[in-house]
Amino acid sequence: MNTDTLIPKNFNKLLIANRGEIAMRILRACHELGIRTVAIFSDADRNAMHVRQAHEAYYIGPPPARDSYLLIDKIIEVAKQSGAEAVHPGYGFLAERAEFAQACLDAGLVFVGPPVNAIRVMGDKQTARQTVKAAGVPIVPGTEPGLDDAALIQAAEDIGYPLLVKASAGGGGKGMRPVHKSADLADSIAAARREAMAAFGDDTVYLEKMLVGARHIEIQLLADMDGNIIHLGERECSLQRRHQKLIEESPSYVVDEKLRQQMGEVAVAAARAVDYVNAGTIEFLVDRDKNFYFLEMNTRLQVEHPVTELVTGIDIVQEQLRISRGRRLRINQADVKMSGWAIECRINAEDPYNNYLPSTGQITASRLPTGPGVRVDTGVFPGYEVTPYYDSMLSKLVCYGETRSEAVLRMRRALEEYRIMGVKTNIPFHQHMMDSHRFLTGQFDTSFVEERFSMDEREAPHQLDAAILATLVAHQQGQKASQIVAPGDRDTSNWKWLGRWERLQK
Amino acid sequence: MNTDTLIPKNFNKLLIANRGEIAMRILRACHELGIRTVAIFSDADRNAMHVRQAHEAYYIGPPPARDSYLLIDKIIEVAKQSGAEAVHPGYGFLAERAEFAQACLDAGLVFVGPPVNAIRVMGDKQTARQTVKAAGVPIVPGTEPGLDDAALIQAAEDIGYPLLVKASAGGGGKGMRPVHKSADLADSIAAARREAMAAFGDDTVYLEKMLVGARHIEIQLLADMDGNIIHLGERECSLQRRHQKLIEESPSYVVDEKLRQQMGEVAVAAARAVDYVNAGTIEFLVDRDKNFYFLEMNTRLQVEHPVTELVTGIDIVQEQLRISRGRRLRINQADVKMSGWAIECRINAEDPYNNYLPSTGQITASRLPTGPGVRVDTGVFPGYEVTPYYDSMLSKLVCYGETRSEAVLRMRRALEEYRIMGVKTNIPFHQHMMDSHRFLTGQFDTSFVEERFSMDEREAPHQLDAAILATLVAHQQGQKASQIVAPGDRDTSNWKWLGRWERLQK
Amino acid sequence: MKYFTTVGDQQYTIEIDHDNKILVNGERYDIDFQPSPEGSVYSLLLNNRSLEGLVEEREDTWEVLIRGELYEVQVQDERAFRLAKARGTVATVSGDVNIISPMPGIIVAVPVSEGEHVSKGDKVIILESMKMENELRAPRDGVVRRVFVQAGAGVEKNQTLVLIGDPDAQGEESDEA
Amino acid sequence: MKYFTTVGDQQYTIEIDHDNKILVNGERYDIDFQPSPEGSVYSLLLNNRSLEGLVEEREDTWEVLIRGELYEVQVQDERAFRLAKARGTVATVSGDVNIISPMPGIIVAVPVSEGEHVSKGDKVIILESMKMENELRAPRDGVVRRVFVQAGAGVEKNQTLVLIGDPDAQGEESDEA
Repeated sequence: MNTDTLIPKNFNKLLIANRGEIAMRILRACHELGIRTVAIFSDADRNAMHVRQAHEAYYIGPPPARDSYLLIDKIIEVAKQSGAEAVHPGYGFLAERAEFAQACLDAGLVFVGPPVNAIRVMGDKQTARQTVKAAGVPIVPGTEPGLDDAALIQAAEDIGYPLLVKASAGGGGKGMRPVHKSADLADSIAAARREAMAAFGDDTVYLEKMLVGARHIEIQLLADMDGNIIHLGERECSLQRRHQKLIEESPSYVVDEKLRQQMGEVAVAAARAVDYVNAGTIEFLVDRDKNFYFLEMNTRLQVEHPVTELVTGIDIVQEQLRISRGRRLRINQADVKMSGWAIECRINAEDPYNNYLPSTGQITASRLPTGPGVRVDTGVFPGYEVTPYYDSMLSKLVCYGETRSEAVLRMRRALEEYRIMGVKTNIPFHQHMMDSHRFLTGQFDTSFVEERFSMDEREAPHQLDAAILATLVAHQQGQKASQIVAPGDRDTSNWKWLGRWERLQK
Repeated sequence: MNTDTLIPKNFNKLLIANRGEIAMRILRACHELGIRTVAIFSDADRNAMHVRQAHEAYYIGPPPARDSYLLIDKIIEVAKQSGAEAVHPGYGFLAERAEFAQACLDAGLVFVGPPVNAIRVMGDKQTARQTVKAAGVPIVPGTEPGLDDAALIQAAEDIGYPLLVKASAGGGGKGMRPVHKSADLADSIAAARREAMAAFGDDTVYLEKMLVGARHIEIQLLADMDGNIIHLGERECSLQRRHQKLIEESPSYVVDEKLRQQMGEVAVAAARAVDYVNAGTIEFLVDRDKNFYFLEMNTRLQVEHPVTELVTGIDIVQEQLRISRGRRLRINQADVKMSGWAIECRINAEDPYNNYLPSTGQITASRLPTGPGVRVDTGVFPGYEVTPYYDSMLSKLVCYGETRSEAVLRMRRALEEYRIMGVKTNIPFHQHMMDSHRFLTGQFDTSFVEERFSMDEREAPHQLDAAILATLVAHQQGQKASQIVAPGDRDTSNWKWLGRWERLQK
Repeated sequence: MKYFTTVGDQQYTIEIDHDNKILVNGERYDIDFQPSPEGSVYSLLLNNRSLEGLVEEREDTWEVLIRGELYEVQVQDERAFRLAKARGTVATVSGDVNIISPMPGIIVAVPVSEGEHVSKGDKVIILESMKMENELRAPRDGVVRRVFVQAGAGVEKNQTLVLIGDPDAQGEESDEA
Repeated sequence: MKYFTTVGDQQYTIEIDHDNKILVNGERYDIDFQPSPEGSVYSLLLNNRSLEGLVEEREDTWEVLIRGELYEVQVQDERAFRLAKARGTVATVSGDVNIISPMPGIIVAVPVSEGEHVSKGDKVIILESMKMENELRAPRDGVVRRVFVQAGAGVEKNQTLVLIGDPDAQGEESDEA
């Protein structure tokens, strides 16, 4: 096996090479396993939750990621300085950079992730396609590697429209452009190259047929160093906007036990083709006839891993840490049981009523929903500043139910309870989706959000109530203000400090 | 069947005859099922979370429960005024008062609970013992009903010491006194009678043998109106102080599949003996040889129901509502699967370092732990006033793990994350317990907390850190104060409002 | 006191006369209004119906968050309402519109040029921020009067990027609209 | 500035000289100390070790909550420390002790009477509150000098219930101890 780049070691201190909710997620798993944590932070994150809750924290640079969270040498230096024995990259940033995994190994640090070679092969989308195709995995029709613009435009005629321009180094929808007619192709290739260069420093792109009406369904894998690979069933992530996932669920409405088994076996074969170790995900497109095609492999933890955790009861991040410590998987495929249903809504700082424009500013209030069947993963708190430097996801709201409809009803309840103020959020988008007949009946594909879902139809139901509340507050503040003229009236300055005022009312 | 006192009806509006975390728990279940909620509140609770989140709220009287939450006529009147069609009593207050269930029925309201007769029979602990004994259920040796002090003192000689004086109408440890030698018996009977009279308006007491080294293990039941009764496995609640449960878990360390089945069958038989309907719990004592004895039946939702929800995936409160709507149970005994392990810590406002004295005051900060496998049920928020009128439980912190040790490790993590300030809490007690070797190895019984667990051994590990933090804050506030003399320096008043200050630093 | 309160296209007349009563468009309600000790949370019992909302003032607008939805509310007392009416500034929708940057970022492209006619929904600016290209679109039909930025420029939050004028108005007089 | 800081039976000397350095019992540490926008939360990096605590001042004591544990901390600057030392009020443990009510409630029983000797841990008051009977116990050996309440009385929070004096001191002079 080509896993000689992994050093199993029973590490007790780990550096988290990330920020935000995923840094908190990793930190919690570490603390639960008795592993001490080392956080890193940019100037924008001195007050971040992961910095305050880690055992140690080191400053690494200015807010832009290229000056801090993407600095491989600096992060390795901090790891050595702090005495960390392992590094968890989270997702995004350096998670799928083979050179970072290599740098960890060179420094004698355990990289909590797959072997360097697996990252490298799967990181280049075109090489990945060739590799899994050779292992018998069905792939979406598309171009061969290394074509220039002219050759791509030529090849597009054979593939046919609609098609996708995709960055070879891409991921998370960056450097990806749908093209519906040949007239738009050249512009889209240019845009994709520009975005790919900015995001990944590599502007190689390729074309892939766009499967109309297809659903995005992925298989979660766990693989240990002894070559045991199991899958934890599927997640459906079809609800996307501009290739950014918004809502994920497990299981999928359209996957039955037989299809799950087939997709699981193919996913395991794809992973085996690169001698995969640790947690990873094979993304598939599933067409209306339930044919499925390999899309790409994510050689890291996924944002949406919690839905799988809720239906299988398995803690994927703890499993990652165990695997990297050299332990064999404790369970085999037959032990994996899915029960109930879990849905995740990504709560983003963006305005669903205004073309989903990102929203920045200080969070003035944040109260998380809680109670039965609700999980929130977040790094946000009252006073947190949403900056333009990092992505707009504030939290992941995950709900569990015995059935899909119970999970949906619980999600509605949790969305109503969730309060974030100071920036606009996409909570109304999720509320509208949870009310949507097509969502409830599972009738959607990857184009649903962009093409057949509109917030214009939504009637925000509390206009009168909002008017009354605002008027009462304005009235009360006006009354307060008019009292300020009275000298020595100390209470006016305590307007927001209700304790005293309230007592006067009683 | 004697369930003619239950009216099945597909109600759509429900009055919650309770407050605090359990009112929130019921409210959430209702909202998830599309049932509108009516809250009631005393003067102490105008700002309570259940009042603010319910669809409607009605004032019912002054803070003492006897003037508000125990006023049967007033509550029925509010139910009728609001158009509520059903009433959920929660636990405590009126939950086990047969006359309240009867009053609901008389007013044409669905009582979300068992038939009046079942409450009445099980509510009198002595009648309950006779009834289940007749159904073949083993009971703890004790006195017959209706003895006076002299007869009780006489009977004690036969039973032997140690023994318990228990209020016939009791529950939750109220009106209960352990007696270790005959010299203390008369005083203990007097104290138990006094407490029972104050709490239940009935000073009947009886004696029961105290089983040394026994564990408190209870079986959760669900029963529908068609006579289907299933059990959801056991909960172990041995960790108690003065008969108040502090930590509960499911499954129990000492119950194997065979014992679970036996206890489950006996529990179902006990429930059947009173034609039980809805959720209920049979409490048992289990001795060192795994003999089990009926202790009492709680004819209501239990505080500790969440641990069962986490290991079975079943939402017990939603099941209660479905049953009361006349639905058949959706599952049978074979469908009930327990998987993983759940532990609940009751977070109380009390000082574990000072004889667990209750602590009152305003909550100045409350941040709940979150992330994977953590559930918090609470009605507390920053600004909440802990009053002496109601019990001292602030919240229930419940953690799930694939194994018991994973649940314990997660609980440690969650307890560290939990921040409540303004009152003292028993979080250090729970932390100390989670570190205790005997707890970790399951070596405990109902006397463990009181007799073999001491907080004196605990070394609070952060004294130096606390000293440094306090000194830095004091220093900074002193510096600020000395700057106030500078006229026109507006920022000093914004000391706590970091936003601006922080920006200056950048 | 009498207030004229606007939410979206709805306007309400709200009179607050006594402590425990209000009139909404003439209809009387019992109220029990309580700020909560939790920051900007307010609780209102309106004929026993329980409403909870977060209310914050932001640039002369009241933002109200109720059950996940954010409402922007204008509250004017009688005097302010009459003054505004006299000035004709109640609910303006015509005139010039500035396209402003909703966040700091870098201008990727400006697909329009000065003098060009645009329709509602046309792309006017492509702004890179939060690792995404974001499209700013024309809020209504009009003519591009000014373009203040060019591709590659860094911009601050709330910076004016493009001015779109009324297609019928004359160029330089649009300030008075 | 130099501070004398006491937590339980530990005393520390803490010197804050520069913005980014402190001396604790003579040992030097790099610090990065930040109040958080979240209420009374403070974050400290102490030679890169991350400490988070809630710090609140309550009746001349600093309450510090760290990882679930609440610490009561006394902070005195040099002047206050010397004054206190001169007055002899640093860390007193002898003298009279008042048993005060930790919460409002009703006195169920007073198992002691004036003049009676009590040992540390003896029940002194039984107070009903929060639906439970709570036992207040003697914090040390002594003599009951005064009983201010009787069974059945309602009491407020912080009300003095019983005065326990030094067993060796003379009765009426104990006020000076």
